[in-house]
Amino acid sequence: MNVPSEHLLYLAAGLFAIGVLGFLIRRNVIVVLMCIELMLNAANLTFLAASRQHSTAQAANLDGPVFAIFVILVAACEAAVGLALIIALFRLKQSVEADSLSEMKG
Amino acid sequence: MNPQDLLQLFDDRALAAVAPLLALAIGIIVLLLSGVIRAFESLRAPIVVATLAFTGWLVASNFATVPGSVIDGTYIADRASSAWGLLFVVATLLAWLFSHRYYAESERPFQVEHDVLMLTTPLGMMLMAGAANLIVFFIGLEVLSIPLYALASFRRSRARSVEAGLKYFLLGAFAAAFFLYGSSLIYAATGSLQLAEIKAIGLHGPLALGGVALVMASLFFKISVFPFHLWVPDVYQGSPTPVTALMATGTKAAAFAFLINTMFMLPKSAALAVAVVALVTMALGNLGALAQTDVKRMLAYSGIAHAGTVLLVVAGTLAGDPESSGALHAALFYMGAYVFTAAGAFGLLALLERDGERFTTLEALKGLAQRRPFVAAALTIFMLSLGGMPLTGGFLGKWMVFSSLVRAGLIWPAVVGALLSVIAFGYYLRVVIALYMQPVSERDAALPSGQTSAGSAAPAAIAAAVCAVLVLVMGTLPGLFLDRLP
Amino acid sequence: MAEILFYVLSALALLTGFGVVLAKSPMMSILSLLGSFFCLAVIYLLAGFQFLAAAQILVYAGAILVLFLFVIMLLNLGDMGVVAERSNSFLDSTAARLGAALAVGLGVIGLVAASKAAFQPAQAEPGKALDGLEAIALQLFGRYSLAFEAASILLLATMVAVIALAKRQRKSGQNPTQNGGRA
Amino acid sequence: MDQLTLITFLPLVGALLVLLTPASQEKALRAIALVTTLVVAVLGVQLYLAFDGSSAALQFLVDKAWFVLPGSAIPVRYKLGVDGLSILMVALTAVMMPTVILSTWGHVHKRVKEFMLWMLVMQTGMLGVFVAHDLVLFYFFWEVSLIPLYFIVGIWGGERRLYATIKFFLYTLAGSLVMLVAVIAIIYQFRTADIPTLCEQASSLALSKQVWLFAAFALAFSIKVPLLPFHTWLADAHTEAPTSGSVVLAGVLLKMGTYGLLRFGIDMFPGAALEHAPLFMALGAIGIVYGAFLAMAQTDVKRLIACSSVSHLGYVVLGMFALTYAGLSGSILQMVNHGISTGLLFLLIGMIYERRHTRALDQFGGIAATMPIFAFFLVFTVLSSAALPGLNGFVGEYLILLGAFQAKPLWAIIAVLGVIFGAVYLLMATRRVLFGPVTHEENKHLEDLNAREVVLMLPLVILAVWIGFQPKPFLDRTQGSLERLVQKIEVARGAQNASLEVPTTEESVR
Repeated sequence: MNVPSEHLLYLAAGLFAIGVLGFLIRRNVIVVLMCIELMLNAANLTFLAASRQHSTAQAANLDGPVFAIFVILVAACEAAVGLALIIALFRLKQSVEADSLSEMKG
Repeated sequence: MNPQDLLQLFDDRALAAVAPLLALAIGIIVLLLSGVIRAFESLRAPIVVATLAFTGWLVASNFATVPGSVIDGTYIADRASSAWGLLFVVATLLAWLFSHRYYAESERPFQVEHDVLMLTTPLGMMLMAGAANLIVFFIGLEVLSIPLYALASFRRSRARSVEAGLKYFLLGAFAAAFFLYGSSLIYAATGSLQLAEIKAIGLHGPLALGGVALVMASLFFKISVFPFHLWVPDVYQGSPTPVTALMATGTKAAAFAFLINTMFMLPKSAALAVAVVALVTMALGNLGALAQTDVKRMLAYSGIAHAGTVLLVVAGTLAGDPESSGALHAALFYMGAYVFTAAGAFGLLALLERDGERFTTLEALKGLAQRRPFVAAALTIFMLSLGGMPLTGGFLGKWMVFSSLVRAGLIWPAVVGALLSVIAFGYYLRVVIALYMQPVSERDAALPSGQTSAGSAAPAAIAAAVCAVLVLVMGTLPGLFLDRLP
Repeated sequence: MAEILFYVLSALALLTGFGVVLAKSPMMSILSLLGSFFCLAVIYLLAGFQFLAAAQILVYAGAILVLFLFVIMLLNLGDMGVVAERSNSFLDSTAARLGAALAVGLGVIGLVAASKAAFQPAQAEPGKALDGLEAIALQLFGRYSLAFEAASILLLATMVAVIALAKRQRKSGQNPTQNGGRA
Repeated sequence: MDQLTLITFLPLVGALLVLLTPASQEKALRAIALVTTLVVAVLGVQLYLAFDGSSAALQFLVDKAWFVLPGSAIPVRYKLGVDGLSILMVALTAVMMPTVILSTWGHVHKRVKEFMLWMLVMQTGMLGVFVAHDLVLFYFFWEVSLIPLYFIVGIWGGERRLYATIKFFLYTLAGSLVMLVAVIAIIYQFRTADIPTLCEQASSLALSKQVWLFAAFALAFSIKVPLLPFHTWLADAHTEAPTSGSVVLAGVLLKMGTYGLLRFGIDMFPGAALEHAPLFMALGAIGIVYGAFLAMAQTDVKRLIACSSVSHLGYVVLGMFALTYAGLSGSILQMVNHGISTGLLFLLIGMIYERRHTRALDQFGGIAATMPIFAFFLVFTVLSSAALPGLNGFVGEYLILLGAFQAKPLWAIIAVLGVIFGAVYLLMATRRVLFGPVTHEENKHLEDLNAREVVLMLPLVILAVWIGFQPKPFLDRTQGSLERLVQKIEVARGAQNASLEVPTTEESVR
């Protein structure tokens, strides 16, 4: 593939922006969590694009892909904890709307 | 690299450097196993204490021998990171002691899980403080954060606690995503994740600076700096108080440790901007605290203000503080004093907290000096130290922060910061007034004094007393600590 | 050919990304997310990252998203989630608008930044996998061995955390509603 | 143990004893406090007698390592000493405290233990401020001495005590924290925290820099004094404080402000002080007149004295910033005088308050008939306060006016007006309290002063007469240091004149 690396970065920036947007405007906690996953993927894509950019025919720069692997791992952990929290809240409230986070007022 | 070379990464120095982490990991696993077997239940506390003590000893010996940069330069065990490590161990130990007998009977079945999670957090903090590579830092951040998300919502039967955990989680994950995207941009610009290499290459151009901005934003979130401080009051108030103590002290210290290590990423011209952000944070924290009637929430706002104060050292360094390690010294000493002060204050609140939130309101503290003079005296010491009175550790912390600014020539931020800490006394003194100068409110007068159960909370009480004494020692004989700064 | 495929997939990934945010039902969101991840996996492959593409499919799509799906099913959100989308907000309406602005702003910054970066064309051989398994393994067990080991603790902690959060409580005789503090 | 450490920290030892005594043993607690302060008083007098006034050097010097600031390795030392600027303050603090403690028999009946504790801690704080000769150590004592008064006003004060105590604390703290920045700046500038060294070197700073540092220091001290326009906290604090709190506040705590102006305003930054002397003289003179007018308008006797305090401290500042030998020595003496006479006034008001439970002027009248001893002491004190020749107030005010006249005649003339006003309002108030017909039934059966009350006032009364008749021994104690100070001011004046003649020098200094 001969696509210039910056096009990959464009795509990643777009995905990241979509994730941020979703995080800020959606109320459903599960969807908010998905938006965070979207943001993580944007970061992964950037890591890979940059790795491709900084690799030469002789030596691959593998810091980026390794980071991406760790990100996938962390994403799994965060998803598990997040969903467990949602279940705990659901048991208490029978609702998963972010607006139900309203017992405390700033 | 060849497979044969791998082993060379793990020489004696590397083992010494990661020994504290290993000790913690082993402690965690042993603790988990002890939870499986009923008969070993009584071993829980000794295991936790022994693990932390052993870890502390290993960190202290690293402080003396300094293994240095290890494992292909991804982790550094120097005097600075060891000093931070000691702070983390102490913070965790204090939080754990305060959690003793804190939870209700219904929450006890998960006590082992609670202790395992608590024991995991210093591992994350040490990775953060010693990280010389963005991946190592990120893993450390998550090793710290994920247990904290669970701990924050540990009182599952309380909506407030679960909400605090969820809120912390959502914003924490959001911040983590910012960090990741930011470091990916830095990587795209420099081709490296090693801090030393990034420093050598230098960060130029919009891509790199955008990445730095995102990374800093996520760090600012962790240390609760404007404009990423909004989560703090709710989360601190909703979490179980010992966990709040850990978040306020350990997490913040770890994030500051990394921030000090990554200050070089910020351009010199950002000094004034950082100073303004820090001052705005102080103002918002102090003004927010002024309006609170719940002491726990008030301390949360005060924590924001303190984060702003420490951030001033970053501004000082960027503006050209001639002392190369001025920021590190100031942040270390400040956070050291803050660990004992804030942990002690939260610990006392945990001690007083029996029937719901009754004892965390100012109203409930009225006249406490008559009923429990020692608790009142200790709380007064903590309040004065938080305010930065001389004779307490808080004062020298403040001194070092302001001196960094003054040396760098940032006089007006120092003056504004000093005046903002006058506001802070407005609410710290309110606590003292409630303790000493107001009669017991009638609602509370009828209730039993609570002295009866003090015996069972002895570890927490002793920990608080030790904190109070240490705060005073840090203020009167600071040489004991200052001479040992890295 | 590969280039055209990349642009098509990019467009699809962005579209499905918007789908995640805009879908009314969480179920639709998750399907969109799945689509987005799939597109990304193919892009990884095209860019020369075979291992990562596999991981993306196996771990992300296969494990994480299934977990999401499972929770949605468990909590029976398929229907509950379909709430009228008001001028909904995470914080409050002003903050949401600010947030949206911030998001768009960030995106623009990212785009501008990316376009200004003077990238040379990629020097790696096209077609050849950049992330050979052996090379990745050497990184994981070499330079990043500490992070790798720490990750195992992270997984352990996650397990403990999830158990502490989600496991049903044993009824412990005493009435659990009383006594928040010390007993 | 050396003398100064002993005298400074003995009260703290007493405080520890108080802490260990059970709260129910009120008699023992009072006894401990009284004995401690008496011993300190004896030590203070001894120190005063042993002090050599003709020398400008620091005497009874204690200099030990304390800690080192990291990075720049600036040593912070435990350095105590007294010189002519501080010896009278130290002696005054030591001598006044037994009186204060003895006066609490009458009005402190609740939480005696805590009260004695804070009183003793406060004495250590105050003595520390006067003897510390390391800037960091000074700052420690300076801020810590706030806390005891905060508790004393807050716990044992009147109706609006919480408002008054917070106001007092925050006002003073605001000044202190601005000063903290200046303290840090000067310490890192000269890489030492030693006050004598700093005093020597700071005058070499460029005037523009000196002025800023001076302003920061002066702000803190002016708030403490309090100089116009920072005086509002004082009236509230005085009014709400218990009698003994007021006495200490007027007698010693406010002197910390004037002492600070002297040591860190003039001694450290003579150039800047010279530059701003007209401003301070003006503020002092206006304070004299304004305080007098305020006092005239008061109906609460305690508030009246608080306002008179503002007026009297105006003299101190006026004399000090005349920057002449007469003015300086007068202002130091006036600090002592103000402590004695205002302290006595507060004590007397406290005594009458204990009997009548009111401080409103119109509640009194004709008391001289029922309480002759009280009347005698009140008249004596008022005359001392109004600077009757032969009593202490006269010497101080005379020297101050003399000094001020040498420097800026205009402000001296205004201050003379203040002297007249001062006499007017003090005598008017006295007349309303003591003489005329007895209009209130309660005033007919007042008990006169008892032996304790007379005894506790005697030392101050004797001092007042002594200073009035023979001020020389007191003034001699300050001679050496003041001569050094005046010489320093002259050098600065010379430099200022030179730079006025050759305007380019300042440019080249930068």
